Amino acid sequence: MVELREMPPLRCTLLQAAAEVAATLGHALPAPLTATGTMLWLGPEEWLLLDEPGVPQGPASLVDVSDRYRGLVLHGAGAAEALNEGCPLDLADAAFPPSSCTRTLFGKAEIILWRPAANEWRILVGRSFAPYLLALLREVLDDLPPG
Amino acid sequence: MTRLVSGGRIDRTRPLRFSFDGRGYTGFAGDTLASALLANGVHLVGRSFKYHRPRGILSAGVEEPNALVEIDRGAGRREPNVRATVVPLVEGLVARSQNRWPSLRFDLAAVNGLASAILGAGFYYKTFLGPGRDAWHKRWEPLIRRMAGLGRAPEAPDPDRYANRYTHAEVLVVGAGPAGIAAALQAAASGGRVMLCDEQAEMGGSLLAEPVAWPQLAADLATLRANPRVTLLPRTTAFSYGLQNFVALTQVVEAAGGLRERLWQVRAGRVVLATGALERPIPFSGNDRPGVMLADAARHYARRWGVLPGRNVAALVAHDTGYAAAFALQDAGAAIATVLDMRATAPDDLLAEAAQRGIRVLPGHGIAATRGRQRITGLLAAPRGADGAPDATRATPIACDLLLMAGGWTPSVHLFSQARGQLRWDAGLDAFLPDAAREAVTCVGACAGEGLTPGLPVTQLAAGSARARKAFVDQQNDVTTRDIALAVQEGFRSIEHVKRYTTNGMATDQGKTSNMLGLAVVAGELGRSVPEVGLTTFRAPYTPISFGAFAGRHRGLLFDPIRSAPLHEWATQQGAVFEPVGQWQRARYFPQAGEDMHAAVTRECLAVRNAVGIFDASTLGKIEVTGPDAALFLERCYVNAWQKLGIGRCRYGLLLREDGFILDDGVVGRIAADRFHVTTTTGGAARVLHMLEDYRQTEFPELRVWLTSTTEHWGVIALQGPRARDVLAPLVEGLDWTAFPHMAVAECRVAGVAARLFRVSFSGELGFEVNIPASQAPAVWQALLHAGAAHGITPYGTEAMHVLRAEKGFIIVGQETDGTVTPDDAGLTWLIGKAKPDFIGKRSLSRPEMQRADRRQLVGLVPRDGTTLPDEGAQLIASAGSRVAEGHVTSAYRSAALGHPIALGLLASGRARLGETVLATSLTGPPIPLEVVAPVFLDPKGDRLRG
Amino acid sequence: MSGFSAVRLLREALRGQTGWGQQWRSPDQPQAAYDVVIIGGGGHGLATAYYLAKGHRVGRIAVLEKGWIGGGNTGRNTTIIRSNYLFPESAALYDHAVQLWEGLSQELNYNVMFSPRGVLMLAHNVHDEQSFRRHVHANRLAGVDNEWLDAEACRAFCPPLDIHQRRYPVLGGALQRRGGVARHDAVAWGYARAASALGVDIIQNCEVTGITRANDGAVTGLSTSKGQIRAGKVGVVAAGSTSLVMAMAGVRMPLESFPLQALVSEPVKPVFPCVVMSNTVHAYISQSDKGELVIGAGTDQYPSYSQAGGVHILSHTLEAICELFPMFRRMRMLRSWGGIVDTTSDRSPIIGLTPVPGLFVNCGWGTGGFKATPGSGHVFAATIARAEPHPIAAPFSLGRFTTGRLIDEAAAAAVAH
Amino acid sequence: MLLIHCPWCGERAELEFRHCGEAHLARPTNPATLTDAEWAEYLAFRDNHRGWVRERWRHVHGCGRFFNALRHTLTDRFAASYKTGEAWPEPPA
Repeated sequence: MVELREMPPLRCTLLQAAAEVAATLGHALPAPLTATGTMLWLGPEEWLLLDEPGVPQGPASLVDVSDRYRGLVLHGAGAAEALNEGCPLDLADAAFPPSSCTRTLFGKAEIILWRPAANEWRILVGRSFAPYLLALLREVLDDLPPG
Repeated sequence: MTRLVSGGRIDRTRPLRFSFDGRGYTGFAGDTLASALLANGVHLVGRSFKYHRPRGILSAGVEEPNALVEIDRGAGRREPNVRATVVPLVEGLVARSQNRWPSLRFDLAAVNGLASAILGAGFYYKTFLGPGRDAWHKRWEPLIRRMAGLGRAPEAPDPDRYANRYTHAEVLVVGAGPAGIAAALQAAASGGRVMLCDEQAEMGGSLLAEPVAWPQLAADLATLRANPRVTLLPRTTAFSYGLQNFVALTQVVEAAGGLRERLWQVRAGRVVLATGALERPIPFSGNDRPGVMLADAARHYARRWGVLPGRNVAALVAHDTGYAAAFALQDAGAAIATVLDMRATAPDDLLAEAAQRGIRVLPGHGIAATRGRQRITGLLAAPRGADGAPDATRATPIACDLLLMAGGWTPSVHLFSQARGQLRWDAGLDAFLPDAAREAVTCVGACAGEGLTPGLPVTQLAAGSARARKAFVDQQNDVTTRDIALAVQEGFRSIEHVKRYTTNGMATDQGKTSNMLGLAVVAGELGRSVPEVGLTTFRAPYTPISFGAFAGRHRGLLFDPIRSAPLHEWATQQGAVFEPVGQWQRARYFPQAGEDMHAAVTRECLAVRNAVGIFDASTLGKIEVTGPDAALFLERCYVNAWQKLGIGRCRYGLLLREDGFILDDGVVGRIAADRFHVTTTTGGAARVLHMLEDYRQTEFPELRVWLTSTTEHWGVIALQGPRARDVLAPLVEGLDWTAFPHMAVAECRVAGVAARLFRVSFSGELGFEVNIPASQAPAVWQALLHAGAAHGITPYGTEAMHVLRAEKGFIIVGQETDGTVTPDDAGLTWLIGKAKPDFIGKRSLSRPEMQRADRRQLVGLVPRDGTTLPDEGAQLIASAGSRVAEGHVTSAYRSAALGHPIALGLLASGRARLGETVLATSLTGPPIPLEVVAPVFLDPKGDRLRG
Repeated sequence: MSGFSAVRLLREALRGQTGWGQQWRSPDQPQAAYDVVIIGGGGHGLATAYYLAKGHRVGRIAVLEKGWIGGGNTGRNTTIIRSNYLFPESAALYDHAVQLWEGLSQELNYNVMFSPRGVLMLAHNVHDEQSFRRHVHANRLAGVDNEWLDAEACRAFCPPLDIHQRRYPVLGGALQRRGGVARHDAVAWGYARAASALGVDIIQNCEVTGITRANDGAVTGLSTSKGQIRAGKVGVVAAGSTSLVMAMAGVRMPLESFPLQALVSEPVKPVFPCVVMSNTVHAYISQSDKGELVIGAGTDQYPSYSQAGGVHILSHTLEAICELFPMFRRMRMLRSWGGIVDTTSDRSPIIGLTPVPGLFVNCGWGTGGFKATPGSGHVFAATIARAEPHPIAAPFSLGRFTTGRLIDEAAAAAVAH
Repeated sequence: MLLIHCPWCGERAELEFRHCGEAHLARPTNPATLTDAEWAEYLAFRDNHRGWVRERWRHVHGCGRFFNALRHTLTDRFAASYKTGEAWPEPPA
């Protein structure tokens, strides 16, 4: 079975800077297309920080975007099948191993998909798209074959 | 009854009741509707498209052109044109025949058959030319439309759900016949993800008619089912093969909860096509009567479903497999009247077995005619003359109730061709086979010609048939060999022309039973070889696919995301009326008891003008522009100058396209030396961010600047009106009001929440916009409502906002502008930073067209009679009789503040025509005289802003 | 040409249909020289040749088609005809075409099945309503029929329409009653037959490979897959391939060629009486005389000559159709295909002279070319014959992209066609 | 549905991308010096070539980066994706 729940409100900052400047914030930089516990790689020179950003040594952009996203969590073995209802990515372990993270699509909403653990999938979606995403995911989960 | 006492893969312990045209019948689990109908002796199942000739069951699969029925599973679940040969029988199935009136047995339109000499190919191009120019539309088209079409379109909305699944597999195998199953087993052994799909309810393909192979089939399927890396998909059709192995499948699910179908969109590392081959019918006079069936189909009915489609069987054979079918039916208890082998000589072993079985074989024979109206009763066999035509003078009658046609085999290269694979003509097998592939695909089994043996070449199958009467090539569209010959005679030489002129191969089976025959007749008429004539293009889908499968879950409220602003719930509780703006829902007005929109908007506008209004502006696009070169970057993009804008100050920004026309606008506030808070229109948010990001990354990579969308982060509460500050001030901490003029921005706290407070006005009144994190917006909104109660605070919607801004002559991008309006047209040249060398669109502003004196300029318009409201979109003309538009009305409202209607518009040389009268066209009455005035109707000097 | 009529049809039926000759002459080899050569055997090209031969004394005319006539966009569109465009220049051009459509079957003695059943454009939000009402006002002024219907009137005109869709309800619509559909193949064959009868040579399977010019730059002829042909004037009517042909004369064009997909359903009894188009919900639909629902939408997002299509484009289209007409969810798609549409930045065509003397071009019709076929051919023939733009064609000059005098139909309605 | 190689994220479905026109149409550094005809060349005139073309894409629902690609407009085959500013590779034979 797959369980869907909402995450508590996020505290996050969008960081854009050259990698060497980003490294001066005291966080271990995640490799491309991955995330550490507190830092999500979104693109070259672009990260989402999930806690206090600190002060960069060099030109950088730090913007508080805490209320931009709402977070959802999908938990369980069938989560990848449910996600593949609306997301075109290959979510098999080989292609999207745990700690993977990327922007992609679910249906008509852009999302950030983050897989902190094998059976835990976190989705960050624009606040105003959350009702659509929740309703779509619920219908998908209702139709997933049992077991 | 023609059900055999034993045999077949049906479950005789589970009888299933069903009805056809209101009559009850019984079949078994494992039957298709077709096999169950045959088991009950029903052959007449439909009527053909044009001549309404009686039609029976020709095949046992997806290529069926005739047995198309309406299936009714209750309200909203009725569908037309379903092939009875692929519908699994279920308890209580309701099926009806189509395209007949008053009944299937007695169809009046069958009279068309008598006029078949007139109603040949393309007749409708040559007539219906009068009387009068609209004769076709008024008189003839309604008749033709009523005669055309097969089934009835569904009438009630479809309650079922349709799902989608993107998936990846190392190997996708299409077709679960012997070759497909072998390929799947081999692929599974290599450990990757394997998918095996088949359009039938059961996997096995040709094996399903070989009882001796059933145990191994069951074992192989069990092996595959046990492997977690293998996905088996029965009742699943691979219908589209796109670039880079992107293959679309439709799976019929029909789960209890209402999930009907699932669309699989598969990206496969490698594709294995095991799509088999289709048996060719044979063209001869009367080859379309119910009871004329493809030989292998009859073999399947006997072996797979335990049904004998006829007791007294004749066979017309051009390929050895015809004998196997005859022998199988004999083994099942049928009498084999005669085997007519069109070939001059038949293979000795088959002749020997036929003789041993007591079956008469007549080599070198064809069929001159068949008998029987709604079921075949007999035929006239005749030796084939030199030209291949049966010699009717030497015909001998043969009685039969089932006639098998074994015209040889056409490999299914449909999907291979969709994927731009090249085909080659294999003269030996007389078939087009897959050749060079464009994708990572291999073809195995019959679709690659493996296991096929040659029969009579298709050109000889059709030889001599071009002059035969009622020799059908496309049984569903009633296309005869004569029609195809006529097309060639009239100059339609390309096979694509022949197809379109005759409609051969354009029926619901898309030529699966008619393309090769049509091609052969054309080749004969042109004296060219089959490969020289060539095939028509194979196009998706392989078989018809439901609209619902494509639409998936994007329906109803999930058709498109509904984006609601932070104050949506509150507005809903207040009974707000909403309007869609792009994907957003925005409160348009807040009607109180008995108010219509006009009354509510009037009240809301007066509240803003006289007291204070509160408005949810959160849907505006917001971009944080940061970095040392932020100001320089904005200068290169927007028309305005930015470098000298003070920190804590705002400016109204205007952004053009490179062609010089207005793209978007919005207030820009400087938060810090290296940080700007840029707002855009609601509709323009994504478009502006994308365009600015393009210039940042590709045109100005040397600038140290970054862009971040904050649209969803900030809730925006606008407070507009003379008492706005009285409401706001008590809730604000950390702001020096003495240094907070109009067009300023400051970081402070409002109602205890960290905020960016803008002093801006889109209404012309003293105005503020409180930007707080979206999650805090409801709380701050309540605090402001509470604080404003004593001041008459009133919520207002987008309609009032439109009126208020129009009273001030402020433009709305998308309403005053339409992609053809320059800054000067809109009276906004004053925004342009004069000293700047360049900005997006600047060069275009000096093009000749932009310099013309008669360009359409923004003006105000007031009805001369002070009461008549012009229509938005009305054209502006100089005089009542003029047909020349000189502009149009962009906005028009009743202004509570001014006591008369006001409008904005674009008028040729408008600014030079103040005081003139122009006329606005009306759809309901005479044109409306309007006075041309300056576009600012209220407080031109802006005193109210400094209140 | 042997006339078509009901009487002739009866007479031929009695003689076993042996009396019908070729509908158009299709000589295998072109002559060495022609006075005018039209490149492109689609509806526009064949119409141009017909009107040249019928209305102007220009001498010998040939149409060169690289494949089979009517095989390009003419055979791949959704056959919609309307003239309710916004700007007066467009309304004049497209309504000139509609007027010609109204008598075309009689003019060509070939039933092109012109069916003015009404084209209804749906409004789903305030912006749509403003935009379409502006069209109604502008059209009325320009003498083109167009009327605004409220939601109930839209449903009455098109009963299958669900005006109460939950996501984008219908607020109303703009109806042009003189708009409708026609049978695309018949247009190509009708013009070919009539042009051939007036002496025009129609050469199929003849691809142009080069444009030869005199040292003063003027066109002198063409090299083709069937040899050299001398020509005084050349008209390029090659739709999606226009850029490729014009490049042979060193002329760069303001065009991009995009795949445009369309599809048909299985045939059903009459259920859909008119043509319905929706920009916001983004699809358009009518029912052919054979009973198939004919459905189309926008273009792919990238230029391509592959005439291919994608399932995601079909999904986008069919989810919109199912939203507008929920009962069609169980209808089945029978066939889908793609054309190559040459699109300009202002979504308006280019008809007129080019920098190369003797070389004329008629292109840029994007997703809306079929509706203009007779008008396009008529004004382009006059333009070639007189070597100066016909008054209706004049605003649609190649030069407009330099002066900036664009006719931006797309911006006005934010619509793909 | 194309499979497009993003120089940063690898192969992704076309749904995540947005086509952004022909590549190497660098915006003139000083537009004021251009004639109307030259400016129109930049604004509206295109090669629209049938064969290998250099075009711009953006991985809009991905890493957000603009990049260039070499694609054949008859077969829709991609030969290469390369970052903005990098030299463009020669098309295959």
